[in-house]
Amino acid sequence: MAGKANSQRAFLEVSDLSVQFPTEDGIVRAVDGVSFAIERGKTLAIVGESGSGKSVTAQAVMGLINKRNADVSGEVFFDGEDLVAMPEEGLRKLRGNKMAMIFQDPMSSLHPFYRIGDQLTEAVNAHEKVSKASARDRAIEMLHKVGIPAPAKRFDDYPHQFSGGMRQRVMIAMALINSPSLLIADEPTTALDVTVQAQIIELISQLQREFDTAVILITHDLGIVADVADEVAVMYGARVVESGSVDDIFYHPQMPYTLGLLASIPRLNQVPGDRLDPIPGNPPSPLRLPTGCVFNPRCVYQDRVTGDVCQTQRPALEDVGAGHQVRCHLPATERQAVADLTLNLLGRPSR
Amino acid sequence: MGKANKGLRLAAVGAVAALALAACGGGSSSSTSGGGEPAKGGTLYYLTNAEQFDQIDPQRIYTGEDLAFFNGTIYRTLTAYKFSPDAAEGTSIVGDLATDTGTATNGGQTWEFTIRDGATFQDGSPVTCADVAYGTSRTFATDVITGGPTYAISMLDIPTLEDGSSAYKGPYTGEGQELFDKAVTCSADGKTITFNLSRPVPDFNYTVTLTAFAPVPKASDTGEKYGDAPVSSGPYKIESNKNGKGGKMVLVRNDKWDPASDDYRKAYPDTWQVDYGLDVKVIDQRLLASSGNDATALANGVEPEQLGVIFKSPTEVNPEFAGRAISELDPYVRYLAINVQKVPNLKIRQAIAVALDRDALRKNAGGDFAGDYADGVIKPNMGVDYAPSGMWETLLGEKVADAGNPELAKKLIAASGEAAPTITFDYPQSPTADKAAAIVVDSLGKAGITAKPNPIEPGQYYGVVFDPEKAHELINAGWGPDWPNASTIIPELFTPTGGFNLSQYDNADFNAAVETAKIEPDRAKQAKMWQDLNTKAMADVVVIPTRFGREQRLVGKQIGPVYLWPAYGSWPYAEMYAVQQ
Amino acid sequence: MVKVALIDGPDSLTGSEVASRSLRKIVWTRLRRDKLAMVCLFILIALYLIAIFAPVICGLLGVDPYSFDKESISDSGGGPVGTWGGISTEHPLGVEWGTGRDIFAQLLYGLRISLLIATTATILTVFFGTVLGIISGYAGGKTDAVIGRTMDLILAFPFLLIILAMSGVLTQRLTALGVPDGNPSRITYLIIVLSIFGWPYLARIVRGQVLSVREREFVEASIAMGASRYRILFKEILPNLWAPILVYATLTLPTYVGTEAALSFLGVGVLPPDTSFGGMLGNSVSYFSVVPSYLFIPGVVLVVLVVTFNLVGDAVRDALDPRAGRV
Amino acid sequence: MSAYVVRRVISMIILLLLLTLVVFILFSLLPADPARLTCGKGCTPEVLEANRHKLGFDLPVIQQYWEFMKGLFVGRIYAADSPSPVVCNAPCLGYSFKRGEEVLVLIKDRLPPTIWLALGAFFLWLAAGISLGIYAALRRGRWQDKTVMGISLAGYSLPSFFLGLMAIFFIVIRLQLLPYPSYVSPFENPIQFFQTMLLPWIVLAILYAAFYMRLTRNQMLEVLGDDYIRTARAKGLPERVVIRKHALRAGLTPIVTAAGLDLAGLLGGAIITESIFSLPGLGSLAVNSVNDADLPVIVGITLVTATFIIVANLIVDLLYAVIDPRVRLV
Repeated sequence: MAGKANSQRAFLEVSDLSVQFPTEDGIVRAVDGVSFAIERGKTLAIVGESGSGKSVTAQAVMGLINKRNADVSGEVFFDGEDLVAMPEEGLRKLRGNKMAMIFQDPMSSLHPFYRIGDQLTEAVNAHEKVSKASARDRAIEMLHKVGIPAPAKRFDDYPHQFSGGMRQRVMIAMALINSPSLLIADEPTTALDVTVQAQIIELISQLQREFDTAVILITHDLGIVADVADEVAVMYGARVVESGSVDDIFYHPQMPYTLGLLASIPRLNQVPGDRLDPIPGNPPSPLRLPTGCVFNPRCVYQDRVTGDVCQTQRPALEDVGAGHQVRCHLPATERQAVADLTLNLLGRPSR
Repeated sequence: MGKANKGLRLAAVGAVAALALAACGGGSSSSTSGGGEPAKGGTLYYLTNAEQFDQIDPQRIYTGEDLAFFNGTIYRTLTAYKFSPDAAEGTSIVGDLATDTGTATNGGQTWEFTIRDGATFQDGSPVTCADVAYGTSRTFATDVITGGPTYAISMLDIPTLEDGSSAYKGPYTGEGQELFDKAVTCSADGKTITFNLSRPVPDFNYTVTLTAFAPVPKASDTGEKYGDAPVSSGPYKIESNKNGKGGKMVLVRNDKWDPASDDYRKAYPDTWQVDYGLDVKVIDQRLLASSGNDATALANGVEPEQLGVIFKSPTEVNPEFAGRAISELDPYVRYLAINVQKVPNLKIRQAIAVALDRDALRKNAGGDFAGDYADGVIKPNMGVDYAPSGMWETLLGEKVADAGNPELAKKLIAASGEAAPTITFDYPQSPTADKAAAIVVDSLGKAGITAKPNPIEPGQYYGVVFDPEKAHELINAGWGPDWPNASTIIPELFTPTGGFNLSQYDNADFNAAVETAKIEPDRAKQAKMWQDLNTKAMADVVVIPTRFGREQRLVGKQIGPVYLWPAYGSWPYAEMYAVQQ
Repeated sequence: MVKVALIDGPDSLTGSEVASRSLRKIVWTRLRRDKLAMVCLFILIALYLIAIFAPVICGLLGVDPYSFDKESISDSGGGPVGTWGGISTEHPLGVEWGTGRDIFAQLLYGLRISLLIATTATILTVFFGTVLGIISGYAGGKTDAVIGRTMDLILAFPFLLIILAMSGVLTQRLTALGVPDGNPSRITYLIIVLSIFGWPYLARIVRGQVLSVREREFVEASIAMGASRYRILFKEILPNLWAPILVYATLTLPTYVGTEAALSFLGVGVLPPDTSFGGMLGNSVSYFSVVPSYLFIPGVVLVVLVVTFNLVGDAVRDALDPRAGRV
Repeated sequence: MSAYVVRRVISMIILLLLLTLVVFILFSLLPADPARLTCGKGCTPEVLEANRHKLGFDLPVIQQYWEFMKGLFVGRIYAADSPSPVVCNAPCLGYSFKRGEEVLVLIKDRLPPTIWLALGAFFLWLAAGISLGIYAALRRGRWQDKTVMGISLAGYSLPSFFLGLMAIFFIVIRLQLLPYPSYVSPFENPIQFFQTMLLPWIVLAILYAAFYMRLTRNQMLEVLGDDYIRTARAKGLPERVVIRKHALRAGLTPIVTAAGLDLAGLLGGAIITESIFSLPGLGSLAVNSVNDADLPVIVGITLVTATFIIVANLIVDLLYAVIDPRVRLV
């Protein structure tokens, strides 16, 4: 995943990002040395289970982590500026303007006491001095773009008067109203009906094309990833354990955890009633991440590794192809063997 | 409120009127006159914890302090007590509305008073015999005029019905009016009033000092509500009255009052102001500081915590407060009534009396500030009617220490033929009374008697203990005479027709002796009879006398005269003044 | 589009951890780590022990709350002899004005009564609040409405005034019902009225919890399997309620200690010769400008009692729900 | 909405009716015979009976209740068949023979000090409670937060009467910064009024502020963790707008409920505070009436207080609907 030619750095380049929360029960390592990069107009999917640190990563990029309660280290270069080192006021000016975010639960992400119109124009006014009327026009136009019927009328409605899908459209309108160059969508469809999910994803893609936006899509739904992502980063236990292009991840997975994820996708060729193959065990607590490879307690292939390096040594991120990186102690040959075995068993996933 | 404000100070003793007679009992004489000459004018302030006067209607007033206050300011009576700190002089009477102290004929069964010229009501109309007669007649309307003394009913020559009530039902119904008109008659010129009594009352001219015999103009009588706007015959009239905390009563000069017709009242100040509902601590603090208006303020009590500040001893005032404070025997006797219906066995009653730690009770009340040990219900300052009853020396078989004698009590119980009793002690609740109850419980307990305290909200107290079904065995009480004759004590406390017979005592011999004593014209003989009856009641342990009360008072720096008026055990309101500057 | 089925559980940082340990153990671990709470818990246990063994302690010190010491008070006015309310070796905290009774002993016996009333009333409140809350939430419909209206009615009453006004008559009724005369009746009265005016608050909380728990799958599953109503109420629903109930109970106890003291202060307390904190404070009013220790000794003990209870209550709540409380 | 209000008012009236009935039944059990209390010394059985009749206590409880309710609407004449009847005009809350005054008049007289006390304390505690609560929430976990929470703990652990007595002891007796409290109307003597009210205001405000600090802080913490606050931050709103506009609006809504009900409760009289500072309010009237067994006054105060609370409930619910657009009144 190297930078593009015309610049030293990628449009957004995150390197060695760590976020730690000191709590009464100990230090929570929510993000531990995460790196990735993304260019304008492209979509990066961050995939992982709950608690794997993907949401915290996104919020850290947006500067939404309260530095009073957390230690954030590493670098986040956004259009040439380091967001980690940037003072709050600078971040604020970027947020909602050059970079925007939409959240998982549209039911609770809109302020229940304010009309949606006010919430939209507020986003405009936070960054630009515009007249009330033109802010309103822009909001209505944006509502129209995200597919809200009769936007001028609904401008004065309260959030509770909208359905979940419509609210997520409002959220998207709010995020895109200042034409950001980076959009982070944190599980934007998880809380929605299946039929609405597709519409929302389609809407995001469509607007991404229109505004040439870089999109980070955070999800645990590999199905979406296959549809819209250009690049994929798989997170587990606060770390990126594998990253690469969609093809790399879906067709040449290297890491046993990625394999497990793929294996748990229901497939068209699956015999009805067959159980999915879950990965045994539970995700690790961010309070007590396992030493060595974070996945080792659940990894069924660690007997293929000689010695106890899985338990003792943290695997380094290893390049296994152009822009394809993986953290695993399995020797390259073993990795390939394991992957082939799994994929053959499963059949190739449908895209 | 139960514990924080100690309830009405007035109610502490009970709804009893008071007057005390002669003789220098108890050896107290710290009375001093306030320094300075009287000034005409100014305002005198009367600070009180009470939220209102119990009654303002003249026929319904029956509390010593209130009688003194209203008699001194707005209600003239036929006769009145002289102003003097001297116990004898201060309880002797002079003519007020009447020209003299009245004339008795028919062996004391007919009394005649002549009304002064120039006495008027606040509207300028003259006070006539008819007004006095009308005022007196109101007492008979017992369904409207409640709470006042009922001597008119018991003394006037009007027949009683079978149920014991008077055949005259008062002026409102007019039933039996002719009977009253026969008992109280007016001369043709309206100047002379004659009372025909049902029995000889040698001291009836003392009876008419009560405002129950004050004149009321018929046209102004509003019955139940007369107290809201009573008509003044004295030097002041009520300008405004607002009851309750923060409320006040303002008395201003009655310009129709003619000083020439009234040589009894001095009427120095222009205004009297009564401030209701003040916290007792606030009253003390204000009088101690005596700044501003408080320099001419008075009140009628001091909290125990301030006693040490104001007094060196119960008979000596600290120099700082010289001329401003008094500590005197008051007219009251404190006692515990034993309900003889519920404790019929004399030995048991004796055992209770013997076991009681009167020393601790007195200490709890304030030690020697609270008064002397009592040996009966007649107090030494009653003069001729008092004689030591020997209660604690001989009446109980042997000398009983002030702290009680549990061993003797146990012997008495053993001799009673009954088991040690379980009794309940009724008392009006206050923090001090709670501690007194603890003393009662503890000291009786030492003799094996189980006592249970029964605190009653002060305002409900007499309502409960006068109800024979609700009163228990031992009842806290206090009593002061209505005028200097034990006829206002013994019959009231110990006969079924008395108004304060908490003991439910009903002894035929005793009742007969009381009736004889009541009509005995020879005062010395009568006094001996009261002394004997007092001793008899003590021998029967109808009550356990605990204390001849003493009280302490403080006034501001510029008010006088400062002495306890023996007549009512009150301030001498009618001659009080602001000190000339 | 499909979801990855293996992903489950709340999306919170500690969620998976919490799930893996028993809640009770976590709460206890958290409590033990809270030093202040442990100190308070220790103080509370000590206070309960002192209350229980008050007669023994007084006996050892040679004081008792009932006997009069006429030597220790002045015959003029009845005030205590000596400074600070007559503090001496004989009377470690001084003596009462007018009687010479020992303040220290009164304090210990007052503590006994305070704790007895507050603890019992809390237990009753929790019992009624829980039972009626569960019934109200689970039964719904008319039962719910009746209980709801009753709660409204009770909460609309000026309860202090009612307790004051009714104390005499209701105490007598209790005696008539066979509760021993005197203090047993009065204490019972206080316990009952505190519980009567206290349960609706808890019942509301419990009702709300029941409504949300009822909707959860495991209860539905039980119903589907034909479990008895009793089983559903007490085996399935009750265990989910103990956290809010425990929090409510620990915070109610100190409230009752305070309310009991206020009522005694207003004169609705135990009968003489017994006394309680509120009674002692009420007595102090007449004397505290001269003897301030009458105000401060019972006042400070009362405050310490309430503060320690509150601190323990806070700690329990924090342990149960770390988001809500202190950090 | 109007249908809702009508329904609420109806249920409110039913609740009040029920309440009066309960109050009547409760108080009919009281031991002291009110007739005897107004009868005085020299009381005879027939006078007693006449008094009982005059006061209406010879009627069965239910009928007394009926008379009372009737009096509320059409007024009432006591002792109509006696020579001096007492007229109590509608709305008649009863007549206190003990005090010789209509209960409504008594209550009206005593209301001003109670209202002053309640309002003064109300503003003090809201100002202190809410601002310190917000401050603590924003400084969560730091020493400022811990200090505020410590103050709060101390505040709600202090019994009101102890706090009040200490205030009097230190401020009035020892330091003599203020005179002994002695209530006057603010229109009569504003300086003495403030001198008198200052301590009771502060004492009451401390007790309530302690609770509001906690409530506000916890509300704010909860709201600050809500998704829409994160949304507001993600929009790039300045932090002060996030706090003032978004967090406060949502966080303070439940406080409106609590504040409304607490104020209503206080308007019924702060019994202990009024007693300690000898304020002539409803609370001290209530206590005195309890001591005097002045039933008509007790019943009157109970009803007035309960009405305050019930009406406040309604107002708070209506207010809630205004503040929170999600709440629909049905």
